[in-house]
Amino acid sequence: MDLALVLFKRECALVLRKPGDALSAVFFFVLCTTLFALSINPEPQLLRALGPGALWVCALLASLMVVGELFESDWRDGTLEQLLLSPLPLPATVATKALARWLGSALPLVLVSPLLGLQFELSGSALLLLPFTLALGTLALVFVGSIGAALTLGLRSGSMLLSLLLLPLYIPVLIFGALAVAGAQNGSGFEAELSILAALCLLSVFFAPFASAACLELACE
Amino acid sequence: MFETLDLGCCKGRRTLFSGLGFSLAAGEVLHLSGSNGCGKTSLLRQIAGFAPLQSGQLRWQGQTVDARSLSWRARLAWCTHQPALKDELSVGENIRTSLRLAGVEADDEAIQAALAQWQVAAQWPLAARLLSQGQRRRLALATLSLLSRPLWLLDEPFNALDDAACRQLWQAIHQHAAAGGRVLFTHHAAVAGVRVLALEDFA
Amino acid sequence: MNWGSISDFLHMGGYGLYVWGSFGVTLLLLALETALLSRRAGRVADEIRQRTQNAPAPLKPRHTGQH
Amino acid sequence: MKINWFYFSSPPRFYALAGRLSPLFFALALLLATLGLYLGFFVAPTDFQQGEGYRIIFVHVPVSWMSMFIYLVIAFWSAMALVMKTRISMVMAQALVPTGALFTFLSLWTGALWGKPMWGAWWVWDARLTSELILLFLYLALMALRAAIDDERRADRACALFALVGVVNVPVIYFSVKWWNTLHQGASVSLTRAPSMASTMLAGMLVMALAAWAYTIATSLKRARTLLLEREGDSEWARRQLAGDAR
Repeated sequence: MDLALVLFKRECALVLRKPGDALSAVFFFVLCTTLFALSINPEPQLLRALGPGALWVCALLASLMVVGELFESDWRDGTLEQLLLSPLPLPATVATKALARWLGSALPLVLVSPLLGLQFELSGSALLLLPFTLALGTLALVFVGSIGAALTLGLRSGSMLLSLLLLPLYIPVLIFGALAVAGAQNGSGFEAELSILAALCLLSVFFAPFASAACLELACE
Repeated sequence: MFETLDLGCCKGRRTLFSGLGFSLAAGEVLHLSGSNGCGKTSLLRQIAGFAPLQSGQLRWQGQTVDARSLSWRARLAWCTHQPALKDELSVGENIRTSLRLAGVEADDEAIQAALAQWQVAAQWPLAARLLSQGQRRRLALATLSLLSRPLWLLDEPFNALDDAACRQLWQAIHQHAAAGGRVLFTHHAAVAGVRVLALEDFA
Repeated sequence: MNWGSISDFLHMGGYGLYVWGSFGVTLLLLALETALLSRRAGRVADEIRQRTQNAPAPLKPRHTGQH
Repeated sequence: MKINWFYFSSPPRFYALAGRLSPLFFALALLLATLGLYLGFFVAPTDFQQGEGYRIIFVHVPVSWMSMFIYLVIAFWSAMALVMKTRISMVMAQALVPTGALFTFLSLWTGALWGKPMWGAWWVWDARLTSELILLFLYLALMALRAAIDDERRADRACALFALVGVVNVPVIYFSVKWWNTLHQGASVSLTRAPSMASTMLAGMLVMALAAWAYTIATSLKRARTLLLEREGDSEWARRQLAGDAR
């Protein structure tokens, strides 16, 4: 636990020293949603109908960016090998890194999302719900994504491959996230979707680190 | 006693070495020699448990060990040309974190003293990205002595080191051995006064 | 028997394009897979035979702790 | 009698066995397909609702079943490969992927050709169709992952791990798309309405499904043989085997 805290502090320090890297996903998210809104006919009805889906797709693509660099620098500078020799079990290492990365890159995205929701003229309840679904969803995406990041570590055309590997795995989160927001938007209820999203999030936070740890061991051979 | 029995390594269709075995008593230093691509690094990586053993086994004090277990890895200090430094952090932060992640609680004075031996103590507050290649190597090697792990695995440790640093490394290796540690290092050239294991003998 | 004539059979009650499109493409792709597979198998075997002739001494087989 | 489950996991024995079985299954596939097509086109009556267009199910349903089943088999062999570390399991998992991807593509293709006249659209976002499409992505991802990794051992294990992660996800994906779909479209149109099917239709479909099985077994065994040769072509057994084949 102590060791995890040390690692967590280091990861946070790295994010704070180079905020630009961590925030690039947020910039991407903001840019992408704005372009989306611009490309659609600015009719409120249409914007409201497309908003939840568009916001969620942009968040998903942004979290793909978040995940891409998760282990890359550690792998390049030899830190990963030292982490393998650390008494901290590898799944815990993965979980700590993913959590720190989520805090650094995805949480800002979650925080700005209500503002972007305004662009799509989302209703008040949908605006309130959006950051919650995104928080749960991006957490799941980052943890599931850590598997893909570990699998593609050090490979040619890694980022292309990463999206091919991860997009199928991301679909359930996307569907329930967007549905919950849309449900709040048109008043048809969102509790069921939100609980499923929470379940997906818990499952991936719990199980994904073990899978990623196995993939990381493989990448370090 | 640390022993390896019948280790082997195949890369694709080529057998790099097979039937390789040696033993290393406490206080012993072993030089793995061989030309480029003969499997020195592969052997070290197998012993460190990064790559799986393709055959044979490792034994520590007579007991077979699982090279992928945490308990085995807790005995190893590993040093390659990658110094595992984070550019964004200062030298002090880097060393402190890597020691703590390795499970070592060292106070700043002890770290400073070790760095002074390697003539990088003055760099303590600097960001790691400002260091030269040689200074990075020195930092990585200085960390080794602080780790207090019984088996050192060093992959080409003399590369990119100047004469003074080479002498310092020898001193560190002998100190570690004198304290009952074991050192296993690879080097392409011959080294005087150290037991040698030529990988070509097992090709 | 469902069909009065060959043209009846091909016409498939107006669904000819769809039915034959499905069956045709399936047949074509499966045949293609089989053909490609045979070619690859032949090529691999040839390569190995060639190597064997060039270097008659076989390398030591290594079964490395796996079945 | 004690059964040695690993008897055929030795590459030379497997190679020989696969060499004998593969042509057999090819012949069986041909036979069954002929019978199935005869049943499908000449014995099964015209559907009173869908006319002759329904005959697409004789190819669509078997390839769809097969596409999903093959993924499960790949996951099974992957788990075997990771747990037992048998080389044959990995080769089998690898050998099945292209055939599975092909069947998945065919399932989508024939599904579209069936959907156009029946639903008036090449594609609808039905749970099954969507899951099938995602399954195709999973197959493509598996192939791309293997192609991207040079080291064979790492490729094997990476693909095995990904296949297992994927197999956990497939039901989740199916369930989530179904949920999404029912919210958006109401009940979807059913492609296979078993209760209303004539027994000859069912028989034709089952025979065609068996043909797809036989074809898959034949192809995967043959591909596994080739892969085995590519991997271990320089070993003694492969040379002996090839010398024997040439004679």
